[in-house]
Order: sequence, then C-alpha cells, then structure tokens
Amino acid sequence: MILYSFLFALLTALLSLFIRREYNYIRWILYSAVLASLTFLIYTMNGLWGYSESFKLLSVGSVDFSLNFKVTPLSWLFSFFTTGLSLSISLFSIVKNRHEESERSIGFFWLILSVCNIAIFLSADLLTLFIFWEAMTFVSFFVISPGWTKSFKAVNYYFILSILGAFAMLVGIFFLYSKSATFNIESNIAQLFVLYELNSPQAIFITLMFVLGFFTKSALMPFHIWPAEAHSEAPDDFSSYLSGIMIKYGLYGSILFLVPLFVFISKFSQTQPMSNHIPLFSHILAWVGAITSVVATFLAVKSNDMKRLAAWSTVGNIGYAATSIFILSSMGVAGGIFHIINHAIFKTAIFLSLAAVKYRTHEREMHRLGGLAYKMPVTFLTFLLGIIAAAGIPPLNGYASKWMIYQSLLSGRFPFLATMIFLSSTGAFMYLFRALHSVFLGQLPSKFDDVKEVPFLMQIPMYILMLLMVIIGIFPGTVLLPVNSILKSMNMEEIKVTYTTMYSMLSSVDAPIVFLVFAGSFAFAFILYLIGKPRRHVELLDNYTAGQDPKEFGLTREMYHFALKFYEPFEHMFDKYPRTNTKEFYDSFERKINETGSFIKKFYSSSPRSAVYIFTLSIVLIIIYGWLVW
Amino acid sequence: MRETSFNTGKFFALIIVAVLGIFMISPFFDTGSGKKISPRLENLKDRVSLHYGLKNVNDASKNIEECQGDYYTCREGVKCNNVIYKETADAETGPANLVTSIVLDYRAFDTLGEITVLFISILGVALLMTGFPALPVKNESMIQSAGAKFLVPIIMLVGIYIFLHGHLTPGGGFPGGAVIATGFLLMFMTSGDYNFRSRRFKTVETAAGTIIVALAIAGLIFKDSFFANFLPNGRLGDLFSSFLIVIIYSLIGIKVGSELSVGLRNLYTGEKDD
Amino acid sequence: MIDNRLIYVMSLLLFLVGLYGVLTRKNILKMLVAVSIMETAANIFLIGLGYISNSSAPILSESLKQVNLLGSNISDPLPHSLVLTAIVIGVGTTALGIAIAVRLYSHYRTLNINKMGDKDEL
Amino acid sequence: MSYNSAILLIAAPLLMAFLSFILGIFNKRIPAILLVLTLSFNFYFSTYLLTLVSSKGVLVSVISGFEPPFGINLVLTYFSLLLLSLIYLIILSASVVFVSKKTDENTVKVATLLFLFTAAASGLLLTGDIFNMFVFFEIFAVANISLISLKKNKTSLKGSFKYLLLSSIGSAFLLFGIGMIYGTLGTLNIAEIGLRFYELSPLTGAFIFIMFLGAILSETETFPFNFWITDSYKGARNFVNILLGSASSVAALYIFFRLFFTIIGYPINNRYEFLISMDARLIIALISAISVIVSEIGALSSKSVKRILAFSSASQMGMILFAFSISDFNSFSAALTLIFNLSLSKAILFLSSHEIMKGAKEKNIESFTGGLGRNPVFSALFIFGSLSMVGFPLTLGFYGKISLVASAVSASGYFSILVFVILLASAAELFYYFRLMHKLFVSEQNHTEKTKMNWFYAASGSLLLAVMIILALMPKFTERIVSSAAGDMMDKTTYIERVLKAEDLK
Amino acid sequence: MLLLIMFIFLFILIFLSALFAVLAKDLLFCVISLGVMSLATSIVFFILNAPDVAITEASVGAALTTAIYVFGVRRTEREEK
Repeated sequence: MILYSFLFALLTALLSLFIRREYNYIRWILYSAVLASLTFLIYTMNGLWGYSESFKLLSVGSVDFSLNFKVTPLSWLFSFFTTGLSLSISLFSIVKNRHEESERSIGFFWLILSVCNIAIFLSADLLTLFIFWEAMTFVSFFVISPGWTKSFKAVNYYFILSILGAFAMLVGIFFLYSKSATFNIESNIAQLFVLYELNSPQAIFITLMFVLGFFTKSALMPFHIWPAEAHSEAPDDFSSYLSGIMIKYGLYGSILFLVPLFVFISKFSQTQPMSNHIPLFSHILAWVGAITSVVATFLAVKSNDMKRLAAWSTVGNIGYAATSIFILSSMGVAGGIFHIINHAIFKTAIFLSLAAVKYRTHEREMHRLGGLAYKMPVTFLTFLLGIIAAAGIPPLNGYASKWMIYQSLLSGRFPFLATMIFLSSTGAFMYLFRALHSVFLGQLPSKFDDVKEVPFLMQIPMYILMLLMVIIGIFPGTVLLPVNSILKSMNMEEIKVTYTTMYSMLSSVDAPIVFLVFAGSFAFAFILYLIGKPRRHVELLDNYTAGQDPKEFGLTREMYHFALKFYEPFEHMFDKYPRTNTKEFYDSFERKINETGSFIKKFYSSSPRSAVYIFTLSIVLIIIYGWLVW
Repeated sequence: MRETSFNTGKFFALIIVAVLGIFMISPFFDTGSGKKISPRLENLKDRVSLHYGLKNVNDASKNIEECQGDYYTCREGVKCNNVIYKETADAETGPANLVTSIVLDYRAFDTLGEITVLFISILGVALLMTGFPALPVKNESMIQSAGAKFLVPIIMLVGIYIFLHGHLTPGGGFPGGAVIATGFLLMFMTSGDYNFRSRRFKTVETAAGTIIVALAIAGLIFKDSFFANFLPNGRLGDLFSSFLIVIIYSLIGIKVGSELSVGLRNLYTGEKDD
Repeated sequence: MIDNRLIYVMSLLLFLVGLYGVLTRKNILKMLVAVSIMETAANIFLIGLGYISNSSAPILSESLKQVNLLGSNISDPLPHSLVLTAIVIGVGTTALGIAIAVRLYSHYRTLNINKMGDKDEL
Repeated sequence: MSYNSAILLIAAPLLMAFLSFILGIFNKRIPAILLVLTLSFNFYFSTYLLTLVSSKGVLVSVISGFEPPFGINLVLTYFSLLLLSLIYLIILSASVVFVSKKTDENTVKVATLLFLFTAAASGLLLTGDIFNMFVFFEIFAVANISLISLKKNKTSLKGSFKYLLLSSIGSAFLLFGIGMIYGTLGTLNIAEIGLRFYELSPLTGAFIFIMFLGAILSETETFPFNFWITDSYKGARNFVNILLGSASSVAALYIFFRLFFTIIGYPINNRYEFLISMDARLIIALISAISVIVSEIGALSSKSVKRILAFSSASQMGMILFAFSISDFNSFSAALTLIFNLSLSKAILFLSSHEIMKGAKEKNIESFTGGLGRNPVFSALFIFGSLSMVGFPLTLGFYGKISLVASAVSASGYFSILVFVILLASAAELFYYFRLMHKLFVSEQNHTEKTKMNWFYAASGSLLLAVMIILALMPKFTERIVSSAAGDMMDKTTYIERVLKAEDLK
Repeated sequence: MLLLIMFIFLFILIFLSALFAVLAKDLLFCVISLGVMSLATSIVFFILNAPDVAITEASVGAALTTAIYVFGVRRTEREEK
C-alpha cells in the first residue's frame, strides 16, 4: 500500500513533465491532488501501529537491499503533519507557478521530495532511512537551485555539508552492520550499547558518525551556515518547505536513533561517564543545541534580508528543540517534538507570508519595504500570528512548546542551558518584531501604491495555518496526546497532559484560560484604538524631513528608512570581541582544494617526459616501500 | 625548464635507475629458499618446450590426463618417443626447424596476434600520415638507380627463399617479408619513376591476411581446432613437408612484405589512396 | 661456456640505459630510440633464459639428428619464438611512434618535449 | 562436443577486419555495416556461451589441437564472458555512433581499427596463456593509440604519445615478468603458473609483482601511472572516448584481475598461499585510494567537460581496484556492480555530453548552459548517467558504492579507514556532476533553437540506458549474474582443475 | 672460450652503442648507433643458438627500424636543439 502509493506519486510526477508550459496550473493542481490523497492515506493509518511493508531489492554480496516501511506513533505524527503542511504549501504554489515562464521541473522534483519525505519518516530500518535520505538530498539540490546561477553558490554549502553528513552516516551504519549483521534499528541500538559497555572507541566513533549525519542536515553548530544561504536563495514557496519540514530530518533521526540509545545508556550503563544524570555525550549535544540557538539569534539580528532573517530564526528554533531533546527527560523529548511540529507550522506561515509579499512586490530587502499592512491584510495577519508564535508569546502554539522546554530544562536542573535558551528567545523577539515593523508597518513607499492582496487561493493556506496556530495554542493536547503515545512506544515515562492543560513538575498551564486573558486584553486595546483620536495619513517626506527635499542634504530615500542598519548600535557593542567566521573557514577550504586541483591539472597536461618520470619514480617508491616492509 | 632543475632531473633519474637496477638484479643472485632462476641452465627437463623439441606434446598431455591428481611428477614421466631427422614421417608437426614448429603450430595463435599488431600499427601510420606532404626527392644518381635495378631482384629472391625455406632453416615469414620490403624501399627511394601503387599492395596484404584466418578457420572445421594442421606433414626434414606451415609462412611473408612496404612508403610520401 | 647470469646482467644494463634515456632525453625521437633499446634488452633477457651452453641451435639437421630426452643438446626454442613476436611488435610500435612524432613536429616545429607543454588548453 | 568454436569470438572480427579492407574499396559503407553485424553476432555468441558456462562451469577451448599447458588455450569463465558481453555492447554502441558519421577517406581504416579493437578485447579476456595475453595487450595498446590519435590535433597527439611511451615501458616490464616466470616455472599457461606460483622464492615473486604492477597500472588509469588520460580523453573523438572510458577500462581491470589474482593468487585453501599476501594488497589499496583522491581533486577544478569525465573515470577505476584489493566475495560483487555502472554510465555520459556541447565554441562547462531546453533527450540521458555515476539511490552506482563500503568495513581496520577517505573524496564527485547538471537547467534569455537530433546517438544511448535500468530494476537477474561472476572470481581451484584436466588438486 | 670472449666484446659494443644512441646530440648518429646495436645484438643472438631470431633481428631490427628512424629524422630535424 505504502510503496504503491509512492509509485503512483512518482508516476504522476513523471507524466506531469509532459504537460505543456501553457497549462502549468494543471501540473500543480495534479500535485496538490496527489498530496491530498497521500495525506488522506497517512491519516487512515492512524492507530495501525506496527503495520509494516517490505520490498526486496537487489542483494549484492552479503548486503540485502530492501525497502522496509513501518508505521509507529513517531513516524505517523511526523509524516502526517509534514504531508499536510506540504499540501497547504502546494495550494499556494498553484497560483504562484501558474505563469508560463516559471520553472516546470520544480514541481516534478518537489513531488519526489514529498515522497522521500514520507518514506524517511516511515522507514523501518537504517538502510531504507539512508536510501531515502540520500535521495532527498540529491533531489532537493534541483529544487533549491532550479537553474539559477546565484542560487547555485548558495546551494553548494547545503549540498556539500549534507552529502558529507550522509556519507558519515553511511559509514556509521555499516560499521554497526558489520557487527550486528542487520539494519534493524532496535537491534543496532542494542549492539551499539554493547559496544559502549565494552568501552571501545569504536562506539564513540560510530555515534559521532550518526551525529554528523543528523546535525549537518539540521544545521546545528558548526554546520549552521547553510540555511541562511539556501533558504534565502530557494524559490519562495519552497523556502517554506525547506525551513518548515526538511530541516527537521536531523532531529527526527536523533529522536529515532540517538535518544533511545542515550536513554538506554543512562538507564543501564555501568561504565559510561555521566553528567547531570544523563550521558556526557548527550549533555554535550544539548549544549551544542543551545549554543546554536544563541549564535543564530545574533546572526538573525544582523541580517537585512527578510528571508535570511527567517532562516536564521529557523536555526535558532532547531537549537531549542535539539537542546530539549538531548536532555532525555520525558518532558524534554515531548517538548522537543512539540516544538518541532509547532515550528513547522509557524515557520511555514512566516515564509508563506514573505513569499506573498515578494510575489506582489518582488523585493526582499527589508529597508525597501514598509506599510504593507493595509495593502495586504491577510498576509500581515499571518505574519503577525507567525512571529507571535515564534517568539513564544501566549496564547499561540509557540508558547506552549517553549513553556514545556523551559520546564524540562529547569526541572532537569540545567540552569545554564535554560539561561541560554531564554537569551535567544528574547533575541528572537528583537529580530522578528523588526521584520514585522519594517515590512508591514511604517511608511508605504510610493512605488507600492498599487499593490494588492494576493489571490484568494493563495490565502487559503494562510487561513489554514492561522487556524492551526490558534487551535494548537488553545488545545495543546491535540498534539501532545499523540506525543504521549510516542513516548510510550519509546518506553519512556508519559507526561501528564489533557486536551487543554499541561502539567510539569513545577507548575501547570491551562491554555484556554491563557487564551481568554490575552484575547480579552487584545479586545480592550482594540476598543481603545477605535475610540481614540482619528488618524491622519501623512506623507513620508512630511514626516521625516518636514517637507524639505532630502536631495538638498545629499540623502536618498533609503538612508532615512529606519529599517536600514536597524540594530547597528547593538552590533557595535560586540565590535571589541574577536569574531570567528564559519563561512570564511569553509570558503578558504574550498580555495585550498581548488589550488591543489589546478596544480594536479597542470601536471597532467605537462610534457610526456614528466609522465614517464613520475611513472618510474612511483615504481621505485613502491620498491623502496617493499624493502622497508619486508 | 631552467638549467639547474634539468641537472637535478638527471641526478634523480640516475638514482631511480640505480634503485630499479639493484631491485631487478637481486633475483638473479637470490640465495633464499624457493624456486629461483638458475644461474646456469642445464637441460629443459622442467619446461614445456622439452616436448616441443621431442614433438610428443600429444603424448605428454595424454599422460597428464592419465595421472590425475599427481600433477607435479607427471611431467617427468612421459613415455619418450623423440623424432629423428629424415626418418620420422607424419610427426605431430612437420618442420625440422623447432622454432618454426612453435611459431606456426604449437603457438600459432601468438603469430596471428603478431601479424595483427603489425597490421594495426601500419594502419595507424597510414591514418596518421593521411594528407601529409611527401619528402623532397633528392636528385637521383644514375649509379644508384642502376645498382638498385640490379640488386632488387636478388633481394626479392633472398626474401622469398627465406620464407619458403623457413620450416627447414632459420628464417621465415617475418624476416623474409622484411627483406622484401627492403627491396621495395630501395626501388622507390632510388628511382623516381617507379610507380608504387599502395592500393595493390594493400589488396595483396589483406587478401593474404584473409586467407590466413580462413585457413585457421578451416582447421576449426576439419580438425575441430583453430589453426589445426589439416594437411599431411610428410617426412621430417624434407623440402616438401609440413605443407600447411609452408603455405602459411609464405602468406605471412607476402603479407609482411607488402605491409612494411606500404608503411615505409607512407612515411616517405604520406598516405594517398591511389 | 657463457654463464646465463652474464646475459641477464647484460640485458639489465641495457634496459637501464634505455630507461635512463627515456627519463632524461627531451627529444621525442631519442625517447623512442631509448624505448627501442629497452625492448631489445627484454629480448636479450628472453633469449638468455633459453640458452644452454654447449648445445646447438634448435634446428634438426644432419648434425643434430634428434633431441635427447632431457633436452640438453638444444637451446630452448620457446623463448626464440617469443622473441620473434616481440621484435615484430617492437617494429610496429616504433613505426607508430615515429608517425606520431612526425605529426607532433608538424604542429610544434620542434622535437623538444619541454616546449610542448600547453598553456593555452588548461 | 568441444568448445573450440569459441575462438570465433576472436576470429570473426579479425577475418572481417581483413575482409572489410578489401570490400571497402568498392563501397565505404560496407565495412560499417559489417561492423555492426559482427558485433551483434559476437554479442549474441558470447551471451550464448555465457548461458553454456553458467550451466557447465569453466570451459576450455583449445587452439591448434594441443592441450594445455602445452598449447595456447582459451578459458571461458563466467566472469570473462560477462565482461566480454558488456564490452561488445559498448563497442556496439560506439560503432553505431561511428556509423552515423559521414564517410570520408578514413572510414574504412577506422572501421578496421574497430574490428581489431574488438578482436584484441576478446583475446585479452579469453586467453589462458600469459604470453598470448601480452600479444593481445600490445594489439590493444596499439589500437588505442591509433584511435586516440585519429583527430591529429595537438592534444590528441600528445595524449597518444604519452600513452605510447607508458605502454611501451609497461610492455617491456611485462616481458621481463613473463620471462622470469618462464625461466623459473617453465610454463606460460596461466593456470599452471597459478598452481605453482607459491614455489617461487620471495625475491622472484616480488620481481614479478613489481613488473606486473608497472605493466598494468597505467592501463587501469591509476594515479601516478595515468598521466595520459586527460590529454587522450580530451583530444580523442567521441566514439573513441566511449571505447576508452568504458571498454578499455573494463578490459584493463580484467587483466589486472588475472595477473594479480589468478597468477599471484589469494588463499583458497592451504595449497594456494597468496605469496606476497597482505602487503601486496595493502599496496594496491593504498595506491587506489590515493588515485581516487587525486583524480577527484583534479576533476573538481577542471573546466573542460571531457577532462572532468576523464578524471572521474580514473577515480571510479580507483574504487574498483580498491574493491579488488579487499578480495573477498562481497568486495568482488561490489566491484562487478561498479564495473557495470562505470562502463555503462560513462559511455552514456560521453555520448550525451558530446551532443549537448555540439556547436559550442569551447567545450567546457559553460557550453552546457541551457542544455535541457536545447537538447532535452541527451540532457535527460546525461542526467540519468551522472545520477548513476554518483550513486543516486536505487541505481547501479548506489548498489556498488554501498556494497563496497559494506565489504571494506567488514574486512579489516586498514580498509575501513581507507574507504572512509574514499567516500569523502567521492563527495567531490557529486559536486562536479551536480555542477554540470545544474548548468543544464539554466534557462537562457535568448532561446537558441533546438539542435537537430542525431537518431543514431539517441538509439545507442537509450540502448545503454535500457541495459542499465534493467540491471538496476531486475533484482533476480542482476543478483544471479553478479553472484555467479563473483563466485567465479573467487574460485581459482576450478579454473586450474578445468584447464589442466586435473581433478581434486588437494 | 672463444665464444665467451666474442660475447664479452659484443656486450661491450652493444652497451657502448646503446649509450651513444642515448647520449649523442646528432639524431642521425643516434639512429645509426641504434642500428649498430641491433646488428651486434643479432650476432649475440646467433652466438646464443638462436639463428632464427638473429635473422629476424638483422632484417627487421637493424635494417627496417633504422630505415623508419631515418625517415623520421629526415621528416623532422637532425640536430637536437
């Protein structure tokens, strides 16, 4: 059933390539239909825990390649939410890509990507996971950079890092396979635990390989540079997919493989070093997550491009979730999963609204925008709710998950981690509010006078996402109850939660009450706004230069737009401290390789004599090596 | 390259050559255990060529088949019926010249490959020299051309003798062909009016090649083995003996002769289809 | 009375001379000459493998009625046939090499190999 | 019945080579048609023999009527026939490309060269005699040199001259090695040498090993020995690239296998000790790993497409040699899968890249720009080929790479470290292939009109693609092929027993 | 004994002519000394009981190869620059 639906989707993708450019919208409607049916299929699998499918492929040597799928609570939750979100994004894309000049291959690859996405979540063993992981990496290359020279440079970071990570994971998988002779996840975890008990350095090496694979994909330190490049240069509607869904695979892998392993170690191990009741390794990874979130926050504050800003915000949120997951308490894991799903929703909303802005204005730099709230109210509202959720302000869903993360950090006695998360959360508020203000509030540049709201079909996904944010905010149990069944399936203690109320060791929150309080105060403020003094519309120049022509002072319009260099004073505070530039590091590495390559190339096209010379020299070297060995 | 680095190149080349030389010489003065190359060869007892010399390969291989599982001592216990010059008739291979019997009977397939190498390299030369200008012809002297006209028939005759008599005396298709080619070389180098038609030579050459392969395939048809000797062998040492080998050697001689002439001509004047 | 080892050493020396030539000469034709020397060296080595002192050439004649059962009265004929093949192969390779050299000369107007490194085609 | 008619695989192209030279005088099309016909015959016949061999085991075909070890013989093993069918397939596709070209004064000669190339490849893969192998090796080298130099421009001449020098030195080395074997063991039959190689003294063994190494490594495009590749690939004509990159590489790998694993051998039981065992394997593994790294880096900074493909070919060959050096059943299976992948997809890549770059002034990466719009069929072929090359999941390359990693990791520490390095290096491969593919997707403002499609190219490309897809998507079939061939590679005892007609060697 | 002396003499001749062929500046001299080497080698082959090879080497190696080389030299340049 699962595989046939995949084949059906792939076949549809292939057939759609033959649709003519004039009928682009048919192609996208087809994709939406396929995605809808896939969503429905996954929905019907709810509760069929343990349902599995297996397909034998080639067996080369001793390795039997086969595809194994299995439905577990974890895989169901992730696949259902991600597919549903991609369905809503695809509705947006129908309109965006209906023009003749838009790339027709994006949709094709995107549908394959959606299939890979479901397959990654449903895969029952490590080999299947790796197969679809790699396929996803390869295919996403073409969607991020569908033949744009600029986006090619951006996608490089993503691609190289992902590939290196995937290969590291491959080595890890096969090191384990050579010990356990199976790809089954549970038995491999048990095998790795045995290796840990034998205290062999191999165990740490294998774990490190898996960590590399997962962390490169999820852009944790020190691989945090790619989202800013890739998300900002990807097609606008795909950015939301990339940021909302694809960046989560690493965390999914961690929950699938690393968390059970560490839990196992913390419960049964006699030999491994512990710190704060969790294995040292896990503790270090939690710190990596926290540091990532802080670093990403600072970088987001600096950026002037709205998509870039949202990308850095994604990295920061991934950092929270990673920290929360790796402290290994039930509350932490539940909070992590909850935050992953919430982040998927609100980040999709943010990116979709940014895409809507760009669809109408073709502008990405924040200081060239402004005052769009009146022109595009629905988009504005989506963005507003999105950043409220992202900043963790009640009563939306981001609040609920952040609350759980703080609670788990505090109850697990990780004060420093909690401080760092608090810090970056505050920072998130700084940059997100700036984005809201620069893009939607303030003065409307005159060139955007005739900007309209996006078509209705593009608004539908925004409505859906707003609704989701509010509903999950009020009833966190809708997600947390399935999360509880995940915890149960992972043999962890369940958390205490009802549809409306969350309980932690320290306190409890009743979400509807919080919502009512906030809704009441908002209504109060709105009434005040209505009965207050009537407003008068003032021209931009009147407001800023008292009616004088700025050209007399040698100024341009951009220079007195407040959004340009918004946080410059804040950045000056850090001027004294030395900076490390990760991107520069990667770039210098690339330059080194290129220099070596040119050297080799030059050697290859030099004269025949040197060819003979090196030929003989290497034979002599082999002889000398032989003399030394024997 | 600058003068200094050039000298370093020479110096390192000397070192490389010295190391390689020491390595390559060491097996000849090896005193370790195991089989090694003998400083003085005494006999051919443990070599396959002993049976080529005795012309009893079929017996030897039957013997090996009989004493299965004991392969090592098997070679030495062959019942020996060696052939005698001018007495043995219908030996398993005809020529009195043992090298010829190897070249054209025991290891005839190598020779086919050898022909092919020559053919393909002359083909390569032709391809490379296509459309290349001819060498300037020097003013020919009377003595040269007259001497050549006198010499060439003799050279040709010697060549033909060498390959026709290859089964009895030293020589054979390759040296014979080379001698013939030298004759043609002399012809077109000395006398400018000699009309050298490459196409004729090529036709003769490829026809000879075709016949050789066809004869080999005929062996496959008649005797169930490629290159099998399906003509009578006659008495060892007679002029009229081992007919197939004489035929094939003559064909090889014709082929190599015309081939090398064409190759030399190509180098001399460039390839033209005339 | 010739020791086989003498032949081996001689062929090796010749081989090394050829190798040195290939390594150090910068003229294409000379490199080909050096390669020819190497091939000749290999041929001498092969012939040396089959040489039995105080024996005769492997041709049955009036003076050599038959080969004795140990095969000690003829030199090994097999290497001879191998060398025949090797010589012809050597000629073929040489001819091809000369043709390439001539063509190269027509492109570069020099036989010096160091002047053939191309800067334009990187 | 006897299987002596297997010689037709060599004799038919040889006969046709001579015959087509005569027939070409009348009509220049005849040799081309004969070429395709002969190759089809050879392909059919080799697959027929393959089915025969798979049911009856190793078969021996005798030449001149003298049984081994005295006469020359052909040995039909599953492995050699499998590779031979593959090679025929590739030569067939290359010759279809060649046939599509306009006839000129060289057509007949080039057709003859292709015939002889076929014969040489058949001889190399089938022969059971080491000196015979040397002869075919020479034919093969000379054929390659002539084919490379067809274009007669600077690059191709230089490339072919380098190839000539390296292969001449290599063949001198090989001759020394063969002489040493004959001088000590007194035989030239590969099976008998393999049987008795352990008797040799260590120094003699090392001598032979080094001589073979020098002879073969330049053919297998391994790094310090492969300085001919870039100029040769760059300068050669299109169908020659296909032959060089796919057919020649496969043949070279086969010779490598025969020289190092059948002759020098590996342990089967106590009888066949791998004389210079682990150390020799480590040398090969080390060299191949270095080769992979260097050629990947070289390809990364290259601009010319053919040069990139040449370097990539070298790195793939390095990977296959690495798989050989591990030398157990799993790694041989991986090597076979990689060989299939290398030969088929490299042929597709050369073919399609040539068509995509048609009309461009400089044959570099930039000429790929907008290929998908200009030339959709060949761009699609190129994308399929390179996806298989880089190991997109569920393609042949993926299976090969993964099983290589699996076998290396389970072999020993040394190999698992090296395989890690190789994997990291092959990430570079992904990078440059994706760079090329990305260029195909770039849509230009000024839409150039579509290039006229060459149906011959498309036919041969889709033939290869079909084979690749069949191999990747028909698990039972591929599994049977790979496992029987790998089993055949492991089983040296049967090879020796069948050739020497000795049963129960233990 | 006579054979040995002759052999050693030829050996020295071969070695010297090979060295000369490699080291000489004038290409024609190179080629001619290569021919001399081939001729001496063919005599060595004769001494080593290989008359077939001797004849082949004399006709193919000494005569033909030299001719080919001479053509090569005439088509290019004689002096090494």
